[in-house]
Formats: sequence, C-alpha cells, structure tokens
Amino acid sequence: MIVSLSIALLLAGVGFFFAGTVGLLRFPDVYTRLHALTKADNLGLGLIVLGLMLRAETGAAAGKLLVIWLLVLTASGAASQLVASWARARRIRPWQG
Amino acid sequence: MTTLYLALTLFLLLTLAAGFWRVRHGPTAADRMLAAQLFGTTSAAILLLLAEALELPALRDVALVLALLAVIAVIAFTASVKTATPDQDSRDDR
Amino acid sequence: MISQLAGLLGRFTLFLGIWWLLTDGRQAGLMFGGGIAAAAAMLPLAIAEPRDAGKPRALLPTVLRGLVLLPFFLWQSLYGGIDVAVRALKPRMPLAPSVFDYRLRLPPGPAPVMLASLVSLMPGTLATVSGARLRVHVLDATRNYQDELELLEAQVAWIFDVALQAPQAPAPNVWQHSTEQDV
Amino acid sequence: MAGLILAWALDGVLALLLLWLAWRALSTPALFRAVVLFIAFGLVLALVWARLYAVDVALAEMAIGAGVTGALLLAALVRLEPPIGRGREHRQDAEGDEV
Repeated sequence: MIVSLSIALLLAGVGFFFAGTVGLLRFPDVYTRLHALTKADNLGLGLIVLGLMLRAETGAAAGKLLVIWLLVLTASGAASQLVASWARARRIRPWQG
Repeated sequence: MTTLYLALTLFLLLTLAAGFWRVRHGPTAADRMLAAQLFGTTSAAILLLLAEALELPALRDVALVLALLAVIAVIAFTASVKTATPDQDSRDDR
Repeated sequence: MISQLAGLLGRFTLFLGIWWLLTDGRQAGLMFGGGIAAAAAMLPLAIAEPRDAGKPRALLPTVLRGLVLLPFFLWQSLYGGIDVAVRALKPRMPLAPSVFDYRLRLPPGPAPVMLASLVSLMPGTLATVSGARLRVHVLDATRNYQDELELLEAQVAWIFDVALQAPQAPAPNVWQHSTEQDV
Repeated sequence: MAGLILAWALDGVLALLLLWLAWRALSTPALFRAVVLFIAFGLVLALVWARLYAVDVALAEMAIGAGVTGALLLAALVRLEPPIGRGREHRQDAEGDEV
C-alpha cells in the first residue's frame, strides 16, 4: 500500500517535471515560462520528496527531505521574483495573445 | 524498486537535456538563466532519486547544498541590473 | 528580559532541530551541535541594534505560524502546478496573460516578499514587489484574483504578526490595469 | 537485466551530456551563454560524481563548480565592457547562430 502510493507520487512528480520542461520550451515569453518553472517544477520536486519520505528509514531523514524541498521552494520563489524584476527593468514586455 | 528509480532518473536527465534548447534559443538572457534554474531543480530531484537507487543517503546532503547554492547564480545574474544600463531594446538580445 | 529569554530559548530549539535534521538524528555529535546552537542563538544579543531592544523579533513564533499554514500553501500550490501543467501540455496552449497592480496593505519589509513568493505558487499568478504595490502577472486575464490575493495577504500578516494598513492613495479601486505603461 | 540496461543508458546519457556541454561551453562565442553552459556543466559533472559513488567530490563540485564559480563568472561578465545584452554578447549572439 505504502509502496504503491510512493510509486504513484514519484511518477506524478516526474510527470510535473516533464510538464515544466514542456512549458519552458513552448510558452511564449519569459514571464509565462517563469510560471511554468516556479509552479510545475517545484510541485514535481515536492511530489518526489513526498514519495521518498514515505520510504525514508528514519524521521530525521524524512525531515531532511522536507527541508530540501522547502529550501528549493524558498530559493525559487526568490529567484522568480529576481528574474521577473530583471526582465521588467529591461523593459521586456509581456506577450499578449 | 531500484529499476524504477533508475528509470525515473534517466527520464529526468532527458528532460534536463531538453532544457538546453532554451539556452540555445533564448531569446533574452533571462530565458537562458531560467533554463539554468530548471537544471538546478531537476538535478536536486535526480540526486534524491540516485540517493535511493545507489543506497547512498549522503547524496541527500549534496541535494541540500544544491538547494542552497543554485540560487546564487541567479542572484549574481540579476545583480547586473544595477551595474548595466537599462536596455530599451532587450528584445534584440538574441 | 523575559521575552529576551524566550527568544533565546526559541532560537536554540530551532537551531538544535536543524542540527538534528542535518546529522540524520545521530546522537554522536549532539553535544557539539548543542554548543553551536547555543552560540548561534546568543549571536543576535551581541549584534542587535539598540532600537531593536524594545520589541525583539520573535523568530520561532513566526516559523511556527508559518508551519501551521504550510499545508494550506502546499495544497494551493498543487492546484497551481496542475493548472500550469495542463496549460503547457494542451495542444492549443490556453494563455491570456495580463499584468495588473495590487496595492499592498502589508508594511514594507520581509512580509511583502514572502507574499510575492507565495502568490507565485498559486494558480496562474506570478508577483514581484514594486514599492507599495505587488505587480502581478496572470496567465488567465478573464479570472478575478482579488479575493485570493486579499486572503493570502491576511495570512502573511498573521504569520509575521503585523497589522494590515489601508492601501495607500486613491484606494477604493484596488485594481489598476497597467499593461500599457511600463511593465 | 532491465536494471543493468537502464544503468548503462543512464551512464551513457550522462557521459554524452557532459562531453557535449564541455564542448559547447568552450566553443560558444557568446560569453553569457558560455557561462550558463558552464553552470550546467558543473551540475552534470556533480551528477556524474554522484553516480560514481564519489559523494564528497560531488559535494565539492556542486558547491564550487556549479554554485560559486558560476556566480563569479557572471559577476566578472558584468564587469566586462560592454554589459550583458549589449555590444559584444549582443552582436555575437546576432551573428553566430550557433549556441
């Protein structure tokens, strides 16, 4: 039961990584690509972390996995703001339809 | 189980490789930097999966360091806003 | 004095917890880690500016309140990820991006930055702080995002234990479309 | 059996990716792209070390190669005249269509 749940979470996580890469390649401008990266990739990593946490040996190991995810979330939240401000300062206009 | 971890690792590696299309085609420097950010997140996931597949829990520490340091490149990149003059025609930056 | 002691204990607990996680819960280095955690917890006492002495920044309560709301944020980010993944994978790629300004009620400081990070995890929105406003880039211009933004802002205010102020200037209209001017 | 094939495929992709990245990082005329490629090279090299069970080397490569050196190269690039997005990088990017 735990094993199949873990496998399902891992597969879903990898799926979101795939979607994030597709978004990075297909979306029309830097802002929409930022959407794809900050949301899909972080969710993908989160699901992989959850899937691995279910099979972690100790509580501390599971906690460390969670901390890694939270760090990546924080870092990519900051990075997305920085890149968006950079693009705005360079007067890169958002794509509109 | 190890087979599954290896398969997922391989798949993630292939999506990472696909991201190089964005490094190549830009069009702006920010797009290329975004691709680098994608590599960071994907590498963290790959390391966590490898830690299970190779039974090397210490690889989680590598992922932890990656999570801490991957953002530094983006910070260094955006620091260029202050030193470089704002570019009116950054769309031509391809 | 009491609050200073509480802050000291709180930081010590937090740092010791981090040490415990980083060492995979091993007992061997715990004495060492305890010493380091104690030293790190006392560091702010040595370097704090005098004007901060009146109201010490309570780190641990903020972290704990953040952890209380963490499940909600993660649940919302699940929707955010699904939303953007579906948009990326659909052959037609349904995108109708737009940009607008949201007038912040949060005081300046770390809180607006935290809000912008959280907004970027929510479905269809991406935010940066620009002065007393949040510049929000949305994937679907036909939707209204105001209620979600206000709710999130109130939650961030609770986490940081700050009061919401009335938005500045001609404020009954919180929305201001600004796609034409500098974006 | 399947695991063995997968391991070989994984190693093959890692090795090819590493060599390709090294070549691209060296041969790209546009400096900014070269730096991004170098950061990616550092990440993949760290993954290779991890795959070779050399955890400590992977840790050092991740911290120094991908993190700090990438940031230093970007900072150096900003200090070069002319800044990113103009002049040199700009022109070379426009001319040389190769990465």
